[in-house]
Amino acid sequence: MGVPVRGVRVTKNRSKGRGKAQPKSEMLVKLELQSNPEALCLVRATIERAAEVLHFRDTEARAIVRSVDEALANVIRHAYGGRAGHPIEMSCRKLQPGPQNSAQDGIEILLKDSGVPVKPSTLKGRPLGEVRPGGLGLHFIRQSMDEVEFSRKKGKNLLRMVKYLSPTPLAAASEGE
Amino acid sequence: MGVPVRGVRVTKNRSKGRGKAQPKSEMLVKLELQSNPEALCLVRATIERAAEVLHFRDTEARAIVRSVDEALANVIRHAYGGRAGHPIEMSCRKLQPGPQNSAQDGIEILLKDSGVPVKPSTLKGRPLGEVRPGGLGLHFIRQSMDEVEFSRKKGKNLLRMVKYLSPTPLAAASEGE
Amino acid sequence: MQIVVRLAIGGTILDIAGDIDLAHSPAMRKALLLEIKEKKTPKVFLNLEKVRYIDSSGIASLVEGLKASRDQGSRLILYGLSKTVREVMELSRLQKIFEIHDSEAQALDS
Amino acid sequence: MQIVVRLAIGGTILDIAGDIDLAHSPAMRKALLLEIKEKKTPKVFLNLEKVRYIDSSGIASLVEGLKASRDQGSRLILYGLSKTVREVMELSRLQKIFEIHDSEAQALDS
Ligand SMILES: Nc1ncnc2c1ncn2[C@@H]1O[C@H](COP(=O)(O)OP(=O)(O)O)[C@@H](O)[C@H]1O
Ligand SMILES: Nc1ncnc2c1ncn2[C@@H]1O[C@H](COP(=O)(O)OP(=O)(O)O)[C@@H](O)[C@H]1O
Repeated sequence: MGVPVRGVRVTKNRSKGRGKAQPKSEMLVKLELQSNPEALCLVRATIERAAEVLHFRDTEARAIVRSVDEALANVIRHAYGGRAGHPIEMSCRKLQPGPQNSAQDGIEILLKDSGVPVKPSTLKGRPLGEVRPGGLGLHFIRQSMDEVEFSRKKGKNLLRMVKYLSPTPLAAASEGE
Repeated sequence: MGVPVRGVRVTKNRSKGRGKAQPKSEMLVKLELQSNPEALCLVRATIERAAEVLHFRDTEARAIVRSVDEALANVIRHAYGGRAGHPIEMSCRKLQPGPQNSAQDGIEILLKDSGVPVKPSTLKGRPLGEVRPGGLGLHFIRQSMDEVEFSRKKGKNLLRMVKYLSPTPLAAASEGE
Repeated sequence: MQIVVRLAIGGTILDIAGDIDLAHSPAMRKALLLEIKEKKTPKVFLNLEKVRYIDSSGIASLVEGLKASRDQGSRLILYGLSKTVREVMELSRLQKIFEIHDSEAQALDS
Repeated sequence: MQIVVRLAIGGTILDIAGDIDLAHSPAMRKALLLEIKEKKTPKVFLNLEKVRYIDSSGIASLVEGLKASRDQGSRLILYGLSKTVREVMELSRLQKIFEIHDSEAQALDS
């Protein structure tokens, strides 16, 4: 299954010269849950182990878990207006460098919901450092993941997030870790 | 979705007088994975949290995790002959006492695979305490879960496992905890 | 998530354990605002040692607590922040805004 | 799962960390049989302190190790069993068959 993500594109800009080549990918796990806040802790545990299996370091694993959790919280709160019992799908794939591109190994997480369409203009947090509750989730996600793309397909909202493993020294430097 | 399980029935016999009435149930999570041993640790983490959310005590939670893990290992080894890349589905439901029966709260786990049909006659372990490798998985499952039923439906193997929460004093005594 | 309320010299300690996430941050927010706004406790200590996870809604609740305590002229003091809690504070650029100590002893001494 | 091999007086310690499950018990089995059958180590100590999970395939590997060490006239000594490891031993009715100690010090002294 390819992951054709188009439309609203909020990709975090990191010029690594990967171009258009798509890395190979392998399904790790697919999870169906409902828009119930109690379910978030199950998903966090699943993703934490997926990151472990893919050899992400602890800090990176926590960043991936955080991003998935915040993204799901946004689906529950915004796409479904806080209503429980609505379907959410998460699939998690292992990315592997293909023969024609220079992508590293990585993890790709795809979230799908049937809630109200995301309004691109609302997809922004508030200035950081302000002593004011709310508006932090998207910041966390964008600071943690290498690629973040919102799109809409067949009446569903899609959110695709990618994080690459062990960046090259150059990329590591630009990441400031 | 009801869970019509018939056919081979290996229900652990615990007479609690629940009779035929079906408890209400609510979908917690559904997971699709492949017959890859590396995936087991993801499922264990998911189930551990599901048990936590449903307020199982730690010992019980570990017993549930163990049963699911052993059952999935058997699917990979026996139903799929150790071959990776084949689909396995796990769904996990919260059981709640209905108005017409005396069932406690509990967890129901349903595993589905498309491997070779289970032969009922082979579904037995070896005598416990013997110093001989193998033949322990089913023992673990039967000792840990309250209900264990194998069946076949629409060309798929189904395994349904149930564990009830906080048993009544009478049941607790017969459980020897 | 579980909250245990303990009395301390000059204030109250809230021991938080588990996940402060979308499911549970409302309960923490309530407990926090009760101490600060209703009980008008001069010092509220938040023991986060046993917090396994905190999300942006948890941080939002802490910010609300901080604002309420500023309004009251009282203090909100955090301690026992695990790696994951520290990371989220830093991502929010809020680590400088909260009064944070390493241990209970240091927090109580402050 | 990770295995670290350390030398001890009279034998070798294998520190096992992580999950001894269907994915990883073959690696533990191999390391164990290498020590017992190839290297003919008189005492093999298995440090299970950092084992997060063990399944029936892990127990099967331990049983194989035990049989091999009996054949060799050597000893297989386990220590640092967590709750979950103990539970699985008990479910298998094998806790009496293995030589089990609480700590490394006690195991080395035995
Ligand atoms: N899944 C989503 N569906 C619809 N709108 C969203 C979604 N995720 C984020 N948004 C919009 O982006 C805004 C910023 O999100 P976020 O940074 O997580 O902070 P908060 O959710 O606290 O407002 C939200 O207020 C909302 O308008
Ligand atoms: N999912 C399954 N599909 C087919 N056969 C199974 C399955 N689970 C168990 N069995 C049969 O039951 C036997 C006992 O299983 P178990 O107690 O787990 O021990 P082991 O798998 O080590 O033999 C297996 O050897 C196998 O023949």
